[in-house]
Amino acid sequence: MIKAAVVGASGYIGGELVRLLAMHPEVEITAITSRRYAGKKVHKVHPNLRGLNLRFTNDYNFDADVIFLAVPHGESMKIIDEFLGSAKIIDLSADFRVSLDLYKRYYGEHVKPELIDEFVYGLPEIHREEIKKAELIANPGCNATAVILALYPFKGDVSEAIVDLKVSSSAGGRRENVASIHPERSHVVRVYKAFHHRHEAEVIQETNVKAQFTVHSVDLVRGLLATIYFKMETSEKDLYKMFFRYLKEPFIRIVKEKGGIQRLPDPKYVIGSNFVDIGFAYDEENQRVILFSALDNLIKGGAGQAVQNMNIAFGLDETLGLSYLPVYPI
Amino acid sequence: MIKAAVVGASGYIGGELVRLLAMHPEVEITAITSRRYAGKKVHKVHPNLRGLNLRFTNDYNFDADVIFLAVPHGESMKIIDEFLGSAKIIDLSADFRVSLDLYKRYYGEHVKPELIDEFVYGLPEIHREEIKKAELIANPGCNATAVILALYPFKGDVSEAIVDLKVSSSAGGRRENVASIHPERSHVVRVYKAFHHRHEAEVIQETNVKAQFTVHSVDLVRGLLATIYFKMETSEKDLYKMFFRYLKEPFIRIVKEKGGIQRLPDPKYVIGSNFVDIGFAYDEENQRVILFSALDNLIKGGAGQAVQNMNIAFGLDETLGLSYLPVYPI
Amino acid sequence: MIKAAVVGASGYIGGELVRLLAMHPEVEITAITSRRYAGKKVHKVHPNLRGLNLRFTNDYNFDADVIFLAVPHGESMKIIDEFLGSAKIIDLSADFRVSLDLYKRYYGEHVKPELIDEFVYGLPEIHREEIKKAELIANPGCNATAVILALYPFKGDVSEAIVDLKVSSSAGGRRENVASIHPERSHVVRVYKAFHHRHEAEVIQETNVKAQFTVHSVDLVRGLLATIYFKMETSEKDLYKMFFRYLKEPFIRIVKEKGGIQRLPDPKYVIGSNFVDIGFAYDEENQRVILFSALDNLIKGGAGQAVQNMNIAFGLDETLGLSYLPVYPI
Amino acid sequence: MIKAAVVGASGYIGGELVRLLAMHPEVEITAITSRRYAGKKVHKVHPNLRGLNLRFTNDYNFDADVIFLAVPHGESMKIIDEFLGSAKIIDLSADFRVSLDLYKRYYGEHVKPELIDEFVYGLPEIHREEIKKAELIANPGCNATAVILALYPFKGDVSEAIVDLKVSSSAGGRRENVASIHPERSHVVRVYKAFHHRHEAEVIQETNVKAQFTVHSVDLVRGLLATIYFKMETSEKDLYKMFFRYLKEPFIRIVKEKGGIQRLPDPKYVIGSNFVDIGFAYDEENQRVILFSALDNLIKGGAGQAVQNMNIAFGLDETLGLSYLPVYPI
Amino acid sequence: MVECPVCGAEIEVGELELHQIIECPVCGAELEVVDLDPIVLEEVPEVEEDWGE
Amino acid sequence: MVECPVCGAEIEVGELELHQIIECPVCGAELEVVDLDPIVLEEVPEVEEDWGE
Ligand SMILES: NC(=O)c1ccc[n+]([C@@H]2O[C@H](COP(=O)([O-])OP(=O)(O)OC[C@H]3O[C@@H](n4cnc5c(N)ncnc54)[C@H](OP(=O)(O)O)[C@@H]3O)[C@@H](O)[C@H]2O)c1
Ligand SMILES: NC(=O)c1ccc[n+]([C@@H]2O[C@H](COP(=O)([O-])OP(=O)(O)OC[C@H]3O[C@@H](n4cnc5c(N)ncnc54)[C@H](OP(=O)(O)O)[C@@H]3O)[C@@H](O)[C@H]2O)c1
Ligand SMILES: NC(=O)c1ccc[n+]([C@@H]2O[C@H](COP(=O)([O-])OP(=O)(O)OC[C@H]3O[C@@H](n4cnc5c(N)ncnc54)[C@H](OP(=O)(O)O)[C@@H]3O)[C@@H](O)[C@H]2O)c1
Ligand SMILES: NC(=O)c1ccc[n+]([C@@H]2O[C@H](COP(=O)([O-])OP(=O)(O)OC[C@H]3O[C@@H](n4cnc5c(N)ncnc54)[C@H](OP(=O)(O)O)[C@@H]3O)[C@@H](O)[C@H]2O)c1
Ligand SMILES: [Zn+2]
Ligand SMILES: [Zn+2]
Repeated sequence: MIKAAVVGASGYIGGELVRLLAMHPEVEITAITSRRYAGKKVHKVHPNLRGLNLRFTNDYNFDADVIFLAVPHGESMKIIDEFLGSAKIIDLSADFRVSLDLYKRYYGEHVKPELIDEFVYGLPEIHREEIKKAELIANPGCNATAVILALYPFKGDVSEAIVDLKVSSSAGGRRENVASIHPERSHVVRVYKAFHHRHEAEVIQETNVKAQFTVHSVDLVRGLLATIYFKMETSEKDLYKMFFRYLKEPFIRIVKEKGGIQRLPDPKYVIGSNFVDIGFAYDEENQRVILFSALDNLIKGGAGQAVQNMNIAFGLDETLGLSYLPVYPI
Repeated sequence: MIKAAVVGASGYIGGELVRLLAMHPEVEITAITSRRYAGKKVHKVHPNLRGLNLRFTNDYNFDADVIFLAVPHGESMKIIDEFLGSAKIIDLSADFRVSLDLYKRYYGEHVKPELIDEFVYGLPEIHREEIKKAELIANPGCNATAVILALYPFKGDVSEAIVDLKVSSSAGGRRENVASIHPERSHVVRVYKAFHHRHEAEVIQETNVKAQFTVHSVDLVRGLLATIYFKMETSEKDLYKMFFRYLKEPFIRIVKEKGGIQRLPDPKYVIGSNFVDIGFAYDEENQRVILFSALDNLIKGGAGQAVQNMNIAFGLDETLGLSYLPVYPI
Repeated sequence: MIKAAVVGASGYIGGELVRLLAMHPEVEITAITSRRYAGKKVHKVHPNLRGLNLRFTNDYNFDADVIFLAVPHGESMKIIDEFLGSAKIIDLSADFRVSLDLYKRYYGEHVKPELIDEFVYGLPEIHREEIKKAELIANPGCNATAVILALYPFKGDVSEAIVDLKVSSSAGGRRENVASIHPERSHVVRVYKAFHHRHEAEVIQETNVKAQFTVHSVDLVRGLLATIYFKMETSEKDLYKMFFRYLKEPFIRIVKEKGGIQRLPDPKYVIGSNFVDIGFAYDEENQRVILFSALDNLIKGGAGQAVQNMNIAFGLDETLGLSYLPVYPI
Repeated sequence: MIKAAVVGASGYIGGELVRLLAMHPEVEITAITSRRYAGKKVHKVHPNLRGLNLRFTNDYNFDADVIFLAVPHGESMKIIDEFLGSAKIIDLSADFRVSLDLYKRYYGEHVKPELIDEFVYGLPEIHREEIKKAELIANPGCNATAVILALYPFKGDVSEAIVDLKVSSSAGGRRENVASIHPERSHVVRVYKAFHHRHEAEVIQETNVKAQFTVHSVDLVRGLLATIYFKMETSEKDLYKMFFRYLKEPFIRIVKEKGGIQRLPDPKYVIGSNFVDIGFAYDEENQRVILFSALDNLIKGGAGQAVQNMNIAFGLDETLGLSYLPVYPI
Repeated sequence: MVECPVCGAEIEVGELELHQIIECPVCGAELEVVDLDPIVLEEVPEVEEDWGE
Repeated sequence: MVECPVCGAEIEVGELELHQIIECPVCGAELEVVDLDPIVLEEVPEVEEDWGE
């Protein structure tokens, strides 16, 4: 059994990690941390987890083979020294995902620049071999995962793209904020970020595509859809071929139907699972490729991918504890 | 033109008052107050009101014929001295709705007990004549309005009832709270209060029915439905007759259809209007009367009813500025 | 491996059965039927199931150890002869749940009255021993499951109760109907049935309580909450004791917190799982007991319970393939 | 008083027309038609309109100064002969909006090609003068209105654009369809049309911009947001200037805030009103202009705009019966 | 064995100290040891949050 | 081995009959055998449902 600790377990990513790890056949959870809820049972924050015999702690003196850092970006780099060396670390924040250069352009100053290069970017479909040997893994962002996996087959062929994102409220974390209360946040199509969204940095790094993100908050609790536009002379058939590389990937599904009502990816079809669904269309008249990429931001966009990375880094079957079919309708 | 001021205009009731008063043909808004947003334009808080040339102030030195207090309960009684005597006051909080006795039982200590008796309970369908002459009006609670209007025809005949309420998030006001953020508050049927809800006090006072409220938060931004149960030997026909008294009421609609999908009241059919829809069913086998009462908590349950009270108190046509048909579908 | 067939697999219960059975370690799905979609892949109807290599058929000539009938009520009894004797049958419709007497009172004429007594009522927490030996199992209704499990401890002590239900849209099945289209069915608190709802029959049969159901459709896709009211002289402590009997039940959780925001059951906390959450409150002043019971109508209210019954009837661990923690937030 | 008839009054646009016309101070409704509901009261279909004394008819022999055709596209041209000459006609379908050429490219065969040129395209902000004299008015599509008004200032300067649309369910009309039932249509970001959406035709005609529409269905009942992308060397300041032309327009609001949570247009801020909110951003790094345009599809996108056209065509104040402030929060 | 004052369950307890907080394994209530001879447990009060609806 | 006309994948096929419908294992398209010598596959047309938005 792998001993796992979750730091920042009172947040949404933390809660999802606890849920997935508690059901994982090869994992034993040894610690879950929270400053605000230290001493409380896990179900006081995550009512779904009632029945698990786990209590939050704020004592970092735990015994673990792997430590998940599920704290806000900017916080991981402040606390990471506490954990370095004692276990493999999978960081879910943005602190160690991109080069120092890109970090400065999109985030600002970094307090642990020397550590950045020691991290592997934890996108298994692209960096599986490095992850196998990694001690420090930077788990990708949810938007970034969706966009990179869709664009990666075009790496080298495409230099810029427009990315129109529709994202759910859980992506904002379990935090008080008047903009997030139900009367304000329901029934919106709110422009969260008109351009220069931070996840662009990961896309540039992994695909060399200068992606311009426009992020809209929509009335979903989970899930996101990325719609990606770029010019290219191609054909539907050639687009199919671009995605053949994913045929063996356990968590990528190509969604492209001719008929019916559900022809292309929709976050509704992946909720509760580690799948990312990718689809495409070719507008011949405008020579424009349109890609669609949908995932559950808390699973393939966060906790699920982190567990996938753990499986790989510990030599387990990559899909262990992750083979859940999406819950539908929901 | 009546000069009107709204104290607590940055809240949901305050915002709805500004919306209704701005469209009212006989009203001019002279002041809207907020401490947090003093100096800001009204649309910084209420984006629907963009275009109105109004700015929040925290200066209570304004010129008004009527002052609406739209502050939280407990706050009205603290600040009311500032306004007494200068204008008619319509208080939307719970501070002056019920007798001192009931207040103590349901709320606790009162800091202005001597004022309570000077207030008229502003439910026009029951207290119209007193409202005409009133200087101080206590506007009813949203749940209370729905329940009292449904139960009032049974006053004297019924001594206790179960009231199962389904309420929307705007009833909680525009306040930060982790329980109210979108991921937590969406898709719930959450027991907000299992029994002894404060609005019971108003029902007891106005109908002599010992109503036991069980309040559930549901996934609505606006509106509420009260389902009311009590034992009674009667018949559908007699129930119809009980409600004849409301035939001339401009804002009460009796909803009872034999067929179709929309046979009984639903908050969905009154949103954006000052209507309260009331319906009933009689379960002969169990000799149980079931009443249904639906309204828009921010209008007939709050700001609309306050404007109705203003109309009456200033001798205007009671429906002025309030004859909006509900927006549907929504 | 148990060979399982799902008849009516294009519906919501059918889809959920396929999802659960596909992940069940001891089951192999040998047939899924649909008349409308015969020949189509399962994901044409259930887009979550993309990746499963299953196709609908309308040929009933399949090889199965257990057959799940997930067809509308009234249809099971018409087609059951096709399957009798060939396998254990778990019927999810209402056709064989109650005695002929109750059936006539709540549904009307029955075309297979002689079969009713051969069915075991498949509520494991009450009929576990009979289910072990059963060939024919009538799976309970979703509302009935929630209400019976909450009321069962009071059997003999309580003779009547009011049941106020809040139910989701998936309970209506995957059927076209203008009342069910999104603009009409969103944001409702619609009185679906004012009284004499059919599931009362099961409650009467199992608990001897004359329950009066008032069913409201709310804006949920999955899940339901039953709020149950009855008079009783008791205390909170005694109510706790009533529920001790469920302490060892794997799928019942008692939810009753003093503090926090999530003190009592909410369907939001059980979605995606086979749990039923039960809570209670005691209004001493009115001597009224209030019970709350929440479940996922497609799982513990349908497909999950059917799998639980299958596990018991085939001598497997009752929780096999059902130990999923709820997905939250959702 | 203008006598008005609504053909197709049982649909969503028809219902909204009845609502707006019933509150219009200069209009008397003389007929509302429906084939399915002939003889029924209006509230059997539109429960919000309970209290209006109107009944559906299928008799076209009515007396009207203006006739609104609110029937599906393809149907208007089939039935228009019944009404020609008897009154001004405002057609809300797509049948007479675009040139025969464009019609053929986007829709197919036309059965009344000779009438097309007699229609004025009813977008007041662009064609006000022609509308004043018009007998036949083709009311624009909801998506088209949002996009044209945003792009019109760039006419001549921009030749192509990407338009990413997020639309609500009421845009699909009050029609049964398994894709539209609540369990399927809730919580989606569904690609309704990947490219070549029909409303592109109107945009091309009115702005000369080759717009490529990608239309997503989102979980809203009302409202839409268009996000529009194109390359241009410009600056924020110059963009402001482009929109100066709209300063006097009563129903266009420019939404562009520096701070706060509501910086750019969101359909949530216009629901229940005839406003279209337009905003913009300039991504200097990528030299890309991003426009945002939000409206209520049933009002400015349909019935409200039709009433605006009627006001103009009958020489009334253009805003009469349309000055409703949006309902918020909702 | 002590009775939980909230749910009435018989709880097995080890050595207790005065003012120690223990949790009832059945109902989850937090209980304070307010007397030792004999053992008396009292529920630790917790506030119902009110989010205002 | 025949090429799928939709996605370009090389599909292994057994004995085929004229007008037989097969499914491409890669893209899921339904393909009709419109000629046998050499084998020619054509996509079976399917309608995009339009729910009107
Ligand atoms: N939400 C998503 O969809 C998503 C997807 C992918 C990645 N991520 C990333 O995952 C991380 C967590 O996101 P979230 O959405 O779960 O946020 P969240 O709900 O706000 O949770 C943050 C957690 O971090 C803890 N925390 C905050 N500051 C801390 C500190 N200085 N030391 C220790 N613990 C601290 C908080 O616990 P206490 O305050 O109780 O101690 C809380 O448990 C972020 O970096 C985010 O960018 C999020
Ligand atoms: N929401 C409903 O459905 C509803 C229905 C009927 C009645 N009511 C009652 O109406 C009142 C307002 O409710 P709401 O939902 O609008 O609440 P809300 O959104 O929280 O707004 C409260 C308002 O009061 C102001 N305020 C708070 N304390 C104040 C003080 N001491 N002095 C001056 N201003 C103060 C706040 O403004 P700043 O902090 O910016 O100054 C804010 O504008 C409450 O009494 C409520 O019970 C509400
Ligand atoms: N939905 C719930 O929450 C829930 C919970 C507990 C129990 N149930 C019960 O479960 C059953 C199924 O409910 P549902 O919600 O899944 O309904 P549904 O979505 O309407 O599905 C009904 C299924 O039955 C098939 N069917 C209908 N008539 C048939 C016939 N004569 N012969 C063979 N197949 C037939 C349909 O398939 P084709 O038309 O494609 O052949 C479809 O697959 C009902 O009896 C319901 O009362 C439902
Ligand atoms: N929904 C929107 O957001 C929107 C916005 C702008 C424009 N539009 C356009 O407005 C029109 C109506 O849209 P909708 O959404 O209201 O559609 P809808 O809800 O489906 O209503 C269509 C109406 O047309 C009637 N009708 C259908 N065929 C007819 C025929 N041959 N003769 C007479 N009446 C007929 C129907 O009534 P009976 O079947 O009862 O007779 C019904 O009242 C469409 O052309 C649409 O493109 C819609
Ligand atoms: Zn206890
Ligand atoms: Zn293929």
